[in-house]
Amino acid sequence: MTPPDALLSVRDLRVRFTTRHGPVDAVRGVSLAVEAGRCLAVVGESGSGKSVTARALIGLAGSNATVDATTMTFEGRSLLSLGERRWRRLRGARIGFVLQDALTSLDPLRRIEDEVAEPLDVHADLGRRERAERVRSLLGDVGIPDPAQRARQYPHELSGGLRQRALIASAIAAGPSLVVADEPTTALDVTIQAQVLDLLADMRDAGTAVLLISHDLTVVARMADHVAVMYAGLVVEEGPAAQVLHEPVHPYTRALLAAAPTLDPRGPAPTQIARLAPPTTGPGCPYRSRCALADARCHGELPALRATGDGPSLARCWHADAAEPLPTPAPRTVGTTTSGRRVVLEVDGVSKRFRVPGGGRRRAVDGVSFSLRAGEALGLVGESGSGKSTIAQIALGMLGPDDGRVLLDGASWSELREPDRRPHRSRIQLIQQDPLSSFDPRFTVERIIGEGLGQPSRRGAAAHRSRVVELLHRVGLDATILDRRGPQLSGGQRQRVAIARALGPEPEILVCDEPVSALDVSIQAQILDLFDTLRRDLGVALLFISHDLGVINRMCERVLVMKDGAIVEEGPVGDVLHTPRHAYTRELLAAVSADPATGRTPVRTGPTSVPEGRPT
Amino acid sequence: MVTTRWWLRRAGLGVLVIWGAATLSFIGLHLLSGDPARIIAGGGGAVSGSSEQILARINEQYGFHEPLIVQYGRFLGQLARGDLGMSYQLNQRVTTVIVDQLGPTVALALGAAVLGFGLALVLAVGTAGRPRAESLFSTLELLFVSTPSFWVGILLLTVFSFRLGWFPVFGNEGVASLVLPWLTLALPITGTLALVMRDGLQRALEQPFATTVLARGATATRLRLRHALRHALLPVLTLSGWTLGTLLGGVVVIETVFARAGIGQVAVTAVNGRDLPVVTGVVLVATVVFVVINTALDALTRVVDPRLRGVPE
Amino acid sequence: MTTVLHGEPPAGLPPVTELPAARALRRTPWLGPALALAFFLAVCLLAAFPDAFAGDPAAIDPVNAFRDPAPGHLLGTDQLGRDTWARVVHGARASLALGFGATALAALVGIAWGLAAGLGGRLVDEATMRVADIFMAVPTTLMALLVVAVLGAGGPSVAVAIAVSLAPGFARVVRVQTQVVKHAGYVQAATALGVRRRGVVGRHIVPNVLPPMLVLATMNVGQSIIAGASLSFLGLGPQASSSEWGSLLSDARDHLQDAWAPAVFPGLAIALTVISISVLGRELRLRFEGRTER
Amino acid sequence: SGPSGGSASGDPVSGGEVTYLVDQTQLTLDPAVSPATVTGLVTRPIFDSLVVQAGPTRFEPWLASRWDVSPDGREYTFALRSGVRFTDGTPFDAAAVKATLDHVVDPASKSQYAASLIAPYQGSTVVDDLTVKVSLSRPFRPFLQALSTPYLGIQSPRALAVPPAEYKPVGTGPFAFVSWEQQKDITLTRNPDYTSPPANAPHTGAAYLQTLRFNYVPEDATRYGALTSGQVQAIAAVPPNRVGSLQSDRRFSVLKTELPGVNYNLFLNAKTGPTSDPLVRQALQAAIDVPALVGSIYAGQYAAARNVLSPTTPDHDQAAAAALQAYDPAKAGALLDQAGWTGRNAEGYRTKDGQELTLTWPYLALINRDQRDVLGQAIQAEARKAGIRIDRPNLDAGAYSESVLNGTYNILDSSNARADADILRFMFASGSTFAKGGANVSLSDSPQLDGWLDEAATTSDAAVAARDYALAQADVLKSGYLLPGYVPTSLVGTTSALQGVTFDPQGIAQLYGAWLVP
Ligand SMILES: Nc1ncnc2c1ncn2[C@@H]1O[C@H](COP(=O)(O)OP(=O)(O)OP(=O)(O)O)[C@@H](O)[C@H]1O
Ligand SMILES: Nc1ncnc2c1ncn2[C@@H]1O[C@H](COP(=O)(O)OP(=O)(O)OP(=O)(O)O)[C@@H](O)[C@H]1O
Ligand SMILES: [Mg+2]
Ligand SMILES: [Mg+2]
Repeated sequence: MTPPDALLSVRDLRVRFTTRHGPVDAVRGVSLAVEAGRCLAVVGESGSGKSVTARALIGLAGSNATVDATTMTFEGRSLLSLGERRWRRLRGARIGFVLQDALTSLDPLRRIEDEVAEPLDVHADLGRRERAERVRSLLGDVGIPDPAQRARQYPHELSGGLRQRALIASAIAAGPSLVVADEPTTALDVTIQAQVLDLLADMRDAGTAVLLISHDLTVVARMADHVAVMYAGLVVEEGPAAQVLHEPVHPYTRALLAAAPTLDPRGPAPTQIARLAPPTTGPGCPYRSRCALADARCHGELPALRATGDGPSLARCWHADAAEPLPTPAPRTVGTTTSGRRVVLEVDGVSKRFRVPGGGRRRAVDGVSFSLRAGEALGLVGESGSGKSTIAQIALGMLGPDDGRVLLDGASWSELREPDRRPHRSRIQLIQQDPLSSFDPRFTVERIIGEGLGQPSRRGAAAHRSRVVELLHRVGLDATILDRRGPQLSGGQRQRVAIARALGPEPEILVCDEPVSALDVSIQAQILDLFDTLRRDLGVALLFISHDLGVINRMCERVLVMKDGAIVEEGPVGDVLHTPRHAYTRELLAAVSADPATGRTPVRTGPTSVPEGRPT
Repeated sequence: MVTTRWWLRRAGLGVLVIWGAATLSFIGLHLLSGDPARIIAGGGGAVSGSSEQILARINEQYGFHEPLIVQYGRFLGQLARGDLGMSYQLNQRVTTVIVDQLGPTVALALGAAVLGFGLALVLAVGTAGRPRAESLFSTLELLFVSTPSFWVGILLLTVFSFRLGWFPVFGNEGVASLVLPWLTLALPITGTLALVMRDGLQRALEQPFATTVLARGATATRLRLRHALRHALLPVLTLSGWTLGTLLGGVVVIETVFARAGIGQVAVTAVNGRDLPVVTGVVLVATVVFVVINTALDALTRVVDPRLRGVPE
Repeated sequence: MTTVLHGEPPAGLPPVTELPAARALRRTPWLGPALALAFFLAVCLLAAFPDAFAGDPAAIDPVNAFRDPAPGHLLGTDQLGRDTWARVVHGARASLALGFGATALAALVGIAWGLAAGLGGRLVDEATMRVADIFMAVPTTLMALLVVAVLGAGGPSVAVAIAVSLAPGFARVVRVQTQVVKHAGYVQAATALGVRRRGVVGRHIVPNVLPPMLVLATMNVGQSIIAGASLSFLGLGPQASSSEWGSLLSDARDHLQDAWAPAVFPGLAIALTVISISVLGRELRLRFEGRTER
Repeated sequence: SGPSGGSASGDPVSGGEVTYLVDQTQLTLDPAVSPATVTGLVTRPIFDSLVVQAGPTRFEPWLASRWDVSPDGREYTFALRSGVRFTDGTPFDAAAVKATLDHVVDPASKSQYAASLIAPYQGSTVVDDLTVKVSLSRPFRPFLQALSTPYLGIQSPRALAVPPAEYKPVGTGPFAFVSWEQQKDITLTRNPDYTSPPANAPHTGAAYLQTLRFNYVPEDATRYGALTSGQVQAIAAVPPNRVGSLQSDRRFSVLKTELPGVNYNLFLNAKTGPTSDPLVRQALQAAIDVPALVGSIYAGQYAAARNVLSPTTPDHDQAAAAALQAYDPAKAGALLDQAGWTGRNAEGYRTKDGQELTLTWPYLALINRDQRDVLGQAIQAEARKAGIRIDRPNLDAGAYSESVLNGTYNILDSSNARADADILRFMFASGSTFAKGGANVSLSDSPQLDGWLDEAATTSDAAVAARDYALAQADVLKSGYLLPGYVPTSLVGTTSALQGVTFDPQGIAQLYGAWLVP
């Protein structure tokens, strides 16, 4: 299975960290091979060992790491027992590395040119002018406009996409034969994501080997020739991209693919990753506690990575052959039945300007009007900084608009003084973009949720508490977490506590600001289900803010598209996503559609991919 | 970049602060008990009194009989012309007194600052990220920070000057007379700065960009010196106000311990002898130095940290 | 086959040979703070009940002047035959009172000052912070000289002097912290839930501003003790007969040639007390940061 | 005069530089203005006086070759030495004498001490170039002694004409002023053309030393360390504890002389507070074993004072000590009981009507020296045994002078050097209060005492003066106006190479005859 001409080949890689709390086996036996001009993608949920694997490949697993492998060769030479000096000769020169944290991987105190040229400074001895020229051409190569000027700037003066590209430019500066890119597109806008991926694809096509790490299946679908799926430090499935993404064998891969929201008009598939147990340790399959197919054998013995029935894929599952076909999505249940209901929130010609550093003001929201009806889910999309959160704040009455006004149930709202607004606050609630920061770090879950229920009277303490517990049940949590504080909760739990708090006052309107952006697809799916239930059963109106078109498609009936503080398009979700009228909407959609030129089939799994044949 | 606008704003604030400090010391010192004329006449602590005739003359000469507000106005007027008035005791203009004593003090403070900073740099860069060295040296630094410098000075003086005779016991002549004072004044600064710098280095070394730098094939030394050090210098620059305060304050104590002439001695003598114009003068000089150096260091911070340049204030 | 690829420390300086004590401290991270706590509590105990542990610090006995440490006079005697142990023990109260008093005063004033700046309008903020600038611009020792000049020398005015120069530091930190907390998500959340402003300030802002102040305060106590000792040394401290550690050192320095004990032990007392407080402060900070970062 | 230091001998050699560390500093170098003892030391080599004090009551010619006193004792006519020039080139003449004396009494010069030395001065008349006549408002016996001090050294009229801020001392003495850095050092250089030594001088002509440098180093340990480490040749105020080891070291010697004048005493406020009761004052005398304390603190180097005046003062009366309450704790207790301080509070201090027996003794760090603070602590501890609390608030100069002015103290300490018993008038005459420019801090107000002191000052009969002073000395001790402390003693440490240093009757070191063994 390792091609003889592989540029990089690793067998049975193991990484163990020595920590205060004992050893951590982050990678427990990973075999990989990458050929020149090809792209291997490693996918898997957070913590599965992807980054550690990548760092081990350049000898930077960490000072507390012990790395071993049966073989580990690069360009025909063994990497095992390489001295520090020889490692340095490889790093940057033969292997380019793009670190996971794109926004913080450039030294913020140095100019872009110095950062990009550092591999050259270390490995080649170039003259000043030659170096400057090289930097400029590298920046040009990665598609940074106006490279001469950008080279003189500092990282913080560049947008995320530009920074990511500069990082890639630095990784390829010395002409490496292998580029390892760890999550190169997380935290980027969809439009920018596409640009970065195109760049990597170009490099691959030019003959560089690419090892791509991602948890985003869309990204993988666009780029990879070969895919390895990791779970709990193990590769659980591996094979050609088309095969793994279209005919997944391992239950984990299948659950992963099924959970992702899509732009498919048929709507989402039923949630599959229902049980969210952590990877299991000890002997046996690490996925057993989450797996519907788990039996005694799965508990007793770790399955080996072996070929599955027909295809060239390998999977680590006892039930690989017994796999049923993927369930087909159920029809959309989201109707347009709310059009006749009363308007609960009316935003009328609202504008807001902010003072910007260095003097002057900047328009964050510009003449925005819309209305929200009871029981309706209204989507609000737009790139970062387009003013979505600002609108949420204005709707809540946390921020006064400069022009225009907001009406709540037809009565004035934005014009009231805070004490007059306070009695009505319970009717409109907010789920903030970042739930953790919205919890007082000293407060327990009970106090966090309880704050919205008013001060408990001495006799009502028990009732107060049972109300909190009831709310927790509502969002799928139980009383065991009552005494925890925000930082002690997992991401999904935090989000659900934030929702429970917002539900406490029994609001008519919920403003949800990116409620799922920070979550794994699996948890995402659960939370979206909860919102649906709320809306359907309680008639709560939702203003749903997201930059993820898949999520909007899954949740909403109507959608507003924002750009630079103004609404550029508005209409039913199906119409806007499938027959966009405004150029910006089309751009948004184009960014998430697959690249037809590569001929690879866009899969239905990507959260933001568009079904085949859509005009772009 | 550091704009003209920024400089203008800082200059304005600086003037405000200096005026504030001047007013503060004027008010403070006029709240004092005791008749200034008697203090002037008594030469700061004679047990014999002074005749009415002399007192009247002094009152006349210094304008003590005028209302406070008039005195304040005259004080500000003089100040604007760079005149700090006559010392009550030294029979000299305050500006002369201060200018005369500035040299030794500047030599002391500057040398100690350089030494303190240099030592801290060596300690921090040499030991950051090396747990053994770190535990050893941070204990040492803690000791530096926690030991009163006058005591260190006395011990050093006893051992190296009295016992071993390596350095002069007192006086301002030559570099030899500065070695022990420099060391004494530098140690607490070294301690604090090394602790802060090491912390900054460590934080920087834990940042993703540090891994990126290594992934480019750079050596650990290059990472430390070319990248992490700048990050470690930022908190040090932020601490500049503290360092400066420690220096200027330390000067007072060190000059006493080592029997050196200088502004610190002038200040102590003036306070003890209630020489108000001199006290005010020293406070103002310290304030001006503080404002100027702090502004310069703030500007430097903006140069080192480009992220701050867009931010006002 | 097993190859350790990256088990050794990064290249650079050779590893420093470690003292056994340092190794013990590194291997058992609780040991340092535990020792510090024990020492600090012991000092507090001595300060609280000096008479239970030592005799009269003022009792003179010229015949037994300049004795080296020996049973009977554990830490030796000074020029007047006063027992150094008794003086150090009785001085603990004055020194600790100075350190804690000055810090408490500074914290109290600084916190109120910073909260006012952080919660008040732009104008209040500007005004109060410019005043803080003025106070910060005058170096601590000079400010202390000034305050002592106004209030006269002596224990309380030294404490006030130190407090005056520390307070603006507190005010600044509190102000920044208040502004951070004021814009924190949970303050918004509470407002959105309809909590009154008084409730928001009382339940969210103040409680979240104060804990870092505790850490800052701990670190300031040690420095206040040192500053107090320095001012005593300069002759601005409490009465000469008080046995505040700084004045003990000041007394002893002229007789280093006659007896080392009176000049060494008060200095050690200061250094060890300040170290123990710093170690405790650092521990507190680690715990505090650990909790919010986790 | 004191002994000459060192054991090495041989003929004096010219040249060399001597650094002399002093423990005090002065605010001006004008001896007519600055009262400090150190000013006397530093300006003595610069200025010659009209007369020199050659014995307790004997005066010999210096700049004045002869003098006559009018029968009523109010007119002094001095014939001046000819051919003398100030170091700035100005000739020395009658006008210079007149200028100097007028300068001293001119209120503009703000002289306190020097002016008080010649309080009855009325004016001078230039009779001719080399003859000057000085008129006094009343007979004034200590006049010649006053003229012999450096504080009345004759100054160049040209130097006196400049504004005070630019003042530089210019005299006719063996050394000329070079530079002064305030609070730091003073440098003098030899006057090569010196021709006017006093009649009792050990040699004539120029001084031997080329350069004299006085450095101000207030820390005892530092001065001592500087001497023993060889950095300097002489130090003032050797710490008494160290005298023994210096003397036993052949490389160094110690010159010692007891200073004339008022001892270091604790003056008790007889006007206000508990000390207004003579019984309390006497109790204090009896309660404190001063000789034991002084002996221990000063390692036997300073004598314990048993009188108001030091033994080297002319007209000092040995017998007066009998008027002092001897150390007797039981007696002290009895006196306090008698005064009504019979109660005791929790801390063991005596009380009367619920009032604690607390005496306030202000402390001014600025003027502390000779370990007076330590002696103070010892006295506090002793007083405590007798049930008396002594409170020593640490004051700054302003608060201190206010306290002195308002009489809000019970004890004040000071010493006052002067080689004439007339100093008693300055300290105890009822008219010589602080407010009036005097130093009567006991606030004694006794016509009888005033009478003795006035008569002694004006009489020309030495025997009458001696009797009056003896009565006064006994009276102030008996009345408990003071608790005598120690006899101020000058302990000068030198390297053995420094020879020929002597003391004048006032205890001021003389450097004219000093020389360095090569
Ligand atoms: N230096 C280290 N010391 C101890 N444990 C570590 C270290 N680095 C990583 N780990 C652990 O190794 C495991 C794998 O981490 P890794 O960073 O490879 O995950 P990942 O798959 O990249 O996840 P993500 O998608 O969140 O980036 C995690 O449990 C992590 O906590
Ligand atoms: N308090 C504020 N002061 C100054 N500028 C602000 C403030 N709040 C928002 N802005 C600016 O207003 C613009 C819109 O911000 P907003 O947070 O509404 O964007 P967003 O669409 O929510 O973006 P994201 O998707 O990144 O959350 C941005 O340029 C932002 O920098
Ligand atoms: Mg990762
Ligand atoms: Mg937002």
